[in-house]
Amino acid sequence: MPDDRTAARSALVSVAITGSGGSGAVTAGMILLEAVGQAGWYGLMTRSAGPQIRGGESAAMLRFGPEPVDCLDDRFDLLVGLDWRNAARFSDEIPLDAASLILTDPGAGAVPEALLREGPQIRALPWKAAAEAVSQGRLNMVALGTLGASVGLPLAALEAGLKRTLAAKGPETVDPALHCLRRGFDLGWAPFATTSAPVGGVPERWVLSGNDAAGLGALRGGVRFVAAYPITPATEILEWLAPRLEQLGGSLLQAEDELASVNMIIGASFGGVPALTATSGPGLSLMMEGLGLAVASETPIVVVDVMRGGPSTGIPTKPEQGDLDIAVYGLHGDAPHLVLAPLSVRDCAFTTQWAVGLAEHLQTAAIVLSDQSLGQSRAVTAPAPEPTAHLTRLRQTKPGERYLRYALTEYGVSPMTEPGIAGGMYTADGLEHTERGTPSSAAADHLAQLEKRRMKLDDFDYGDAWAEIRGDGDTCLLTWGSTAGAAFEAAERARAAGRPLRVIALRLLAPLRRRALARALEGSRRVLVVEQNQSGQLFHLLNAHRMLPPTAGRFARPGPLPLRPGEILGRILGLD
Amino acid sequence: MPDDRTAARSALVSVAITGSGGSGAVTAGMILLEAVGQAGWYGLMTRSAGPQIRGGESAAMLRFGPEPVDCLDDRFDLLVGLDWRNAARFSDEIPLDAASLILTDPGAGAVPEALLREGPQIRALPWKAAAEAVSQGRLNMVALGTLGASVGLPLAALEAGLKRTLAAKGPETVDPALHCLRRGFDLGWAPFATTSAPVGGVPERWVLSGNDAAGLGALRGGVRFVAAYPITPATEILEWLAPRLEQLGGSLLQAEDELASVNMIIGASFGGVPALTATSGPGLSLMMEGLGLAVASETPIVVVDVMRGGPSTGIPTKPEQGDLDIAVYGLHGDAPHLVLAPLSVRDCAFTTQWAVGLAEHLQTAAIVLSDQSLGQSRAVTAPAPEPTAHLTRLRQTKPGERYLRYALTEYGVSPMTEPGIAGGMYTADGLEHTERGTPSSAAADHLAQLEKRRMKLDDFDYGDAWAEIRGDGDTCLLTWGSTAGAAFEAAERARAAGRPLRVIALRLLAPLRRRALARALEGSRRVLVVEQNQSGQLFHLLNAHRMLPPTAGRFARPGPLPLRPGEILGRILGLD
Amino acid sequence: MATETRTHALKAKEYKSDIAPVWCPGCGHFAVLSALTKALAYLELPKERVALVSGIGCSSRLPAYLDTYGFHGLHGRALAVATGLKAARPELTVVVAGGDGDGFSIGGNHFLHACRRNMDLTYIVMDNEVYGMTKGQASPTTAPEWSRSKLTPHGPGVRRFRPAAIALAAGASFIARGFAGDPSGLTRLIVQAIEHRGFSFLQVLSPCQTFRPEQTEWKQQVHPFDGEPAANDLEAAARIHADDGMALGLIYVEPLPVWQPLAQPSASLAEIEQELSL
Amino acid sequence: MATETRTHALKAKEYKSDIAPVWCPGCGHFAVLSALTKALAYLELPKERVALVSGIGCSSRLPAYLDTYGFHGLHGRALAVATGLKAARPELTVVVAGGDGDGFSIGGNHFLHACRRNMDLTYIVMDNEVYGMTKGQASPTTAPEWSRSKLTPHGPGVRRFRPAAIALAAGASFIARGFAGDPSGLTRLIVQAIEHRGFSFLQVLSPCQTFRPEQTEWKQQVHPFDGEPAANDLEAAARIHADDGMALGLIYVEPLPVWQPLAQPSASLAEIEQELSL
Ligand SMILES: Cc1ncc(C[n+]2csc(CCOP(=O)(O)OP(=O)(O)O)c2C)c(N)n1
Ligand SMILES: Cc1ncc(C[n+]2csc(CCOP(=O)(O)OP(=O)(O)O)c2C)c(N)n1
Ligand code: SF4
Ligand code: SF4
Ligand SMILES: [Mg+2]
Ligand SMILES: [Mg+2]
Repeated sequence: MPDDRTAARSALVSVAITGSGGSGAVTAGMILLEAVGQAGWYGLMTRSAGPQIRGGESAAMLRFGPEPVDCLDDRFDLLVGLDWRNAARFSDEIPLDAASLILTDPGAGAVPEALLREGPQIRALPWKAAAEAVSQGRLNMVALGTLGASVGLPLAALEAGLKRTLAAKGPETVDPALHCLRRGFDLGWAPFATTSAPVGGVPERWVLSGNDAAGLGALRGGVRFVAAYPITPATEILEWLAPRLEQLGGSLLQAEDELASVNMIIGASFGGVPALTATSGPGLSLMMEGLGLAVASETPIVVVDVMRGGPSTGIPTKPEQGDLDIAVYGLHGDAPHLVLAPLSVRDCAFTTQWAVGLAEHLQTAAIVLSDQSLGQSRAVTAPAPEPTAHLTRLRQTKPGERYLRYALTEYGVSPMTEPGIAGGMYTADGLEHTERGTPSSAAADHLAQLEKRRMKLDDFDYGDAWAEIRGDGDTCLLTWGSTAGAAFEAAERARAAGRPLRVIALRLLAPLRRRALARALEGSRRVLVVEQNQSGQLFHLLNAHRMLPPTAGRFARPGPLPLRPGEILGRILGLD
Repeated sequence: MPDDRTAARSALVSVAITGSGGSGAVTAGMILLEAVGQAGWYGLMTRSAGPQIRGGESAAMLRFGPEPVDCLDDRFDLLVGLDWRNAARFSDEIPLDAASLILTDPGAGAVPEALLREGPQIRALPWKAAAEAVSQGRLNMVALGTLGASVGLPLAALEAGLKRTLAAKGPETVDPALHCLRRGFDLGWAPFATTSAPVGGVPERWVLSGNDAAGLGALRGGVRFVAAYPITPATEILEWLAPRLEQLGGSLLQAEDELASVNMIIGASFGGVPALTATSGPGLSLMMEGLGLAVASETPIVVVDVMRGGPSTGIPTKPEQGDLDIAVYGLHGDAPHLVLAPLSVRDCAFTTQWAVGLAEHLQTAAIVLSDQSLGQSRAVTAPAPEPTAHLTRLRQTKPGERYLRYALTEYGVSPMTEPGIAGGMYTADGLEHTERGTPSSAAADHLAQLEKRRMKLDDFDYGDAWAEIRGDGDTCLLTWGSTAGAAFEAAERARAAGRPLRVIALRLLAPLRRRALARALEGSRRVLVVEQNQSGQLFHLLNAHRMLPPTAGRFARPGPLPLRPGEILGRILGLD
Repeated sequence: MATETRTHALKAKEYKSDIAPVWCPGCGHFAVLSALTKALAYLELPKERVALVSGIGCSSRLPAYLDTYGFHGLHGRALAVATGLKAARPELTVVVAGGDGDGFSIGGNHFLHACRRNMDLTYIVMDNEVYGMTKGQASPTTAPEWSRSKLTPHGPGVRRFRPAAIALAAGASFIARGFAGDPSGLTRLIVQAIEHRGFSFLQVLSPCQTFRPEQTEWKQQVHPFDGEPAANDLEAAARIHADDGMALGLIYVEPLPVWQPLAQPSASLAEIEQELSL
Repeated sequence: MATETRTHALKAKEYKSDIAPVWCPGCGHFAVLSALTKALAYLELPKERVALVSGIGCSSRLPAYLDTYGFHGLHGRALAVATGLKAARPELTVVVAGGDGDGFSIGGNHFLHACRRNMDLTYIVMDNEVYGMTKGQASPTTAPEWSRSKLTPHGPGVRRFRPAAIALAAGASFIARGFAGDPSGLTRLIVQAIEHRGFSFLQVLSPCQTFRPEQTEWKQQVHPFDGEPAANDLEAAARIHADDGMALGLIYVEPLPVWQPLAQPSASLAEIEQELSL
């Protein structure tokens, strides 16, 4: 994935739509995102809601334009208020300034003070009247039309987006919505239409959430069995996978709890079928014993942890990168395994697929650390790439006279049979064992098997995908997972301001690549570790392995608010 | 606990007794240990057994004499073989050399080759005949008599030890055993009787295992409720506590699993009663979610983890210090809590009591990392000391108008009410919350509560007990938990050989005491981190916090064999 | 200063806190909250001697809405927290509340063992046959053919969990079913459940407006149980076997041995330490 | 080269591995191992198509003693491992084995849900009313007054877990009880359990010589069940109610819907990717 982006992000527009329960703010955002894709642009949409399950206020926040978008901006150009009940709660999430514009219908009442602090402009629009003029008309669709026009989207793209999004609801819904959309469009003008249509026709665009992408990565990696227990914000991975696994001849089983789900995928994988589960912090905690069993019995499994605010039940609907510690260190005993983190919505596909391949090939457990801000955001992107190496399980289909399941091989990986293969019978065990798998408490067996399990991971050649590295210069941002988007953009801005900057975004967090990282850091005088948690988990992890220069600093800030490029830029500028 | 030991350990004797199932090797060892206490000496006994639940071979390994004993020696002076079936499996655990002596009855058959490698002497004794001469006589008691005489124990001490140990079995057992003991004693002579009786009468001695001591620490700390699920090697803590809790008006509840036990103690503690559970690695894994709840809801609890070989089911009956990582880092989200480790069998009392006090006072979860080598070893010691500060829960018994359970106080600890106190009603929550406890996803509440939970632990004054520090010099051993005994002794030997050496044995592993450790390390040029695991968990933990000089090295070696002083000494000598 | 809450009998609404529920309009859980406050008022229980313990789910949000002590713990573990609390503080009135997912799926093992242990707890499960909080997946009580969750697009395909039958087999000594749409009947059952000495299990049909809107029909489908509550387990089994899942009332109650810790203060710590001494 | 194990029908002992059991002399689990090999031989199952899944405990050591595939997993999670294996590889014969602690205490939730799900698994619980491996604590099936564990010096004080009653309430479609002291009866029950399509639950009274030596008396106490196996759950409930816990034989068997994954290959990965495209 070469870095072919320009440094100029000025062609991107940021808009937010808010409204109380039932006002259709999120639907309008979804349609807008589809329209962005129809226009051949790129885009990102995140959403936010109050604590209510239904009927609470909600907000859709989008950023889009002719270049790939991997994070929200520091500020918003446009805020569309469908109504203002409780909208004040979004004031932290939707920063406005004097250059921002609020669009609203005067009938929606007064804009909350909290949103007006930095003096944005307000423009009143007769949406209510326009909606009422259409039978079954809805204000959100009128507002969407105006918004679309304001950002320079062609009406055709908006119409196509609307039809795709609302298709399932039938013409009773679609037709009046289209009417409203057009009326709203006619109310619009184009203050933010700096973006231009792609030259040479519309390129292929995907619209998907990070959770969808993780599901795709699982399928591409060969996963054909999933067992899981619902949990926010991971459930959509399962929802996306359930019907599709079936279409591919696999299956998804809703388990009674996470203890069951992790052990179920261990069973399926023992049966020869690549298997995965998805969860979030509380569920991951419950899976730690199972993960240890997968490591000790050398049964490949993948757990996708879509992180949310922690600790404990924490803040289920908000992002935080707080589970790195548990993912890396949370198994009892010495239990080497894999930890990976996707770097963008689209990268959820690549990273999950790679995780499946690595787990299968290295016969171990892999944890993929996605988070709410990737999983539940939707993006318009180019199609997701795949890892170059096709990694699969080393199978033994013709075992010899005396098959040794845990044979001490040169690279530590022992060819694996599976039920059905005659002569390959063995008992997988979480007790320490001999090469054959027989329980043993002998020091020699323990040392040999511990070393085998360490070596097969440490000595493997992971290639280039361990990190995304962009830019150069003697200042370096080191980051991981979802924070990469904001870090990359902060670096672009720094560069644009004449300050060269390097970004290393780690995709592989365990085992860490000592030599590759040292190479990537060569020549950097200042290192700043950027992440979204309280304690600086990556910072400590890298220090633990003495992989950071002693002067490296950290910028660790917990959720629930996203890390924004400007915030990171500020830290960089403050480095001297 | 000042260091008043002499450097001369030569007055200590090491003996082992082996035999197949039913031969009574362990019983003989237990009696010997009691006799050691009766004589006013100190002693340590560990045991080892084959995989069988019953009927397998077993070994008792002892070291004793006029000075405190906190680890086994590198070699054994005496090996008593009651019979030799499968005794070869103990050859790693019972190193013999040319100065060692094997005592056995010729009728027991040939001594296994594996035990003879280093050329120990063998002395044949007519135990069988002597036992057969006594009606209901048993060979192990005859052998014990000979052994006792050989090490210079007074017959009276042996007799008293025998009576105490076998009392419950009644005179049918005790009388013939005494006969045998005396006959064996008469067969003895005193090649190892270099030890001398204490001057000025027999001082007070306790005989207890580390698991007993942990139980005592719990009671001393005020624990009056325990819920737990049996697991090797932690079960004896529960067995010791069950009747005694009841005697003190508390209770122990055998839970259906570890998920239940950790949540049960949270409930009891919420009710105002200090509460604890004990487990080992697999159970600890299952408790991680509950530990996070205790942290987030600020409910004091203590979990004693008696570590065993890992990962997964691992080696249940053998020691390893493999759970430091999970104990420190195994909670999802940012969840600061306490981790402590006892430094000897006797110290299990002190450290557990301190853990209870700290957890109560700081309203958080504490994990105590004992291990099989402490928990299941028995020691003859001086009475166990108590922490100097009496730490208790900050209670609010007269709440004011509007009680704020999670009030942001100066030190981060908020006074706590409990059911029954009028006006103090609140709902404890694992969701992020306001000061009052109401769920909140607002950034300000999250930051404030995260910071409160961090600060109350980081800024507390833990006093001197965070580590045991002995010796001086520019070379320093840094260690933790059960390995401390061997490290201290290695240092004594180095000093005796003219090489000054400092040992810092950490009792408090989270939060680490940065300043105190820096002070303790001042002037040390060479630092070696010593621990019994594969990956060097303490080494990495200290590096994570940049608390080690860049040249610090590590000596990490996994179980199941204990780390021995000579092994550590070898590393020290190899340091230049 | 509020050190004494009870100079007069409290009204039901005085047991409510001032926190607004996050529940959807029309959610059955509102009725459970309200019936519970009425029951507490009827029983004249001092607020500070009541503790409400829950897990995670829409239903499990209940404790914060009461002005009593509360513990909003982990998904599935409410009974364990409550067991520890009751063992440590037997004089408290401990009520446990949660959902069908919380209690019968992830919490199933604690349900079994709490029934067996028969401690003096009251357990209210607000059964809406769905996971409300996570937006509409099948729970153990969901019909096998209910196919509106994307996770189980053909329906869960598994026979429904039968809470009363399991509770009986496991050893609960009080089993009842209430309905959110029958507030006074529900209040009465909660009173009885709290008054019962032993583990009282009360399943409450509590419709989920959002993910199971068809449950508004429950109003038409519920009916009282025929006859008297069973007083032994054989009768209870027969009643439960004949049950269509929509019958309301007390199903079974029997005085059975209640587990409680045997605190017998008989020694001092010093005496215990003495045992260690030679 | 051993790529084909089956040119002739195998003898029972050919299903045994060469690993010596760690069990105590006289342990009931030996008889279960032996009956299982006989059943496999009788059914002429190719070794490589059989998988034995277990948890942790003396009983759970069983898989390694068979020359089939095996998984010795975590304490209490055997049914989950087996469920995943069977869902992924429906053509295998999957037998689950473990103890009363493993299955009814820590594993209780999976037991409930495995019964409900009614997958085609055979579950053998070697019940010795004690935790053998951890040296003699009370299990859920231990009598309330058994006071020989130091953990529960007055006895657990809780009514016994009734495995058959729970299995029935939860939805198992095959329930039987065997005895280690009746090897041929046990072999027959294992054969029936494996042949049954659905979840077969077989409780085996399997004495623990070491921690429950009094169980040698079971030989005198067991007796066959009266009458024919129940064919519906009402009859089954009556049989189980009358049961003294010592009756041997098939208690209940009924063909009930079996959960199995609905694999309907109908699209390629490329087609699925196409859906993501605008
Ligand atoms: C360990 C864990 N797993 C999963 C979840 C996610 N989760 C929260 S509530 C819930 C189900 C709630 O359903 P129910 O108990 O029926 O309550 P309802 O919302 O229907 O009232 C789930 C699966 C969690 N919080 N913790
Ligand atoms: C999570 C966990 N908790 C506890 C244990 C300790 N443990 C091992 S076996 C066992 C009980 C075994 O009893 P049972 O299942 O009845 O088998 P038996 O030994 O009696 O055949 C326990 C508690 C464990 N291995 N893992
Ligand atoms: S989702 Fe259902 S259960 Fe949850 S609050 Fe809304 S109506 Fe009630
Ligand atoms: S302890 Fe009991 S169950 Fe375990 S092997 Fe020995 S006799 Fe069998
Ligand atoms: Mg529900
Ligand atoms: Mg058992």
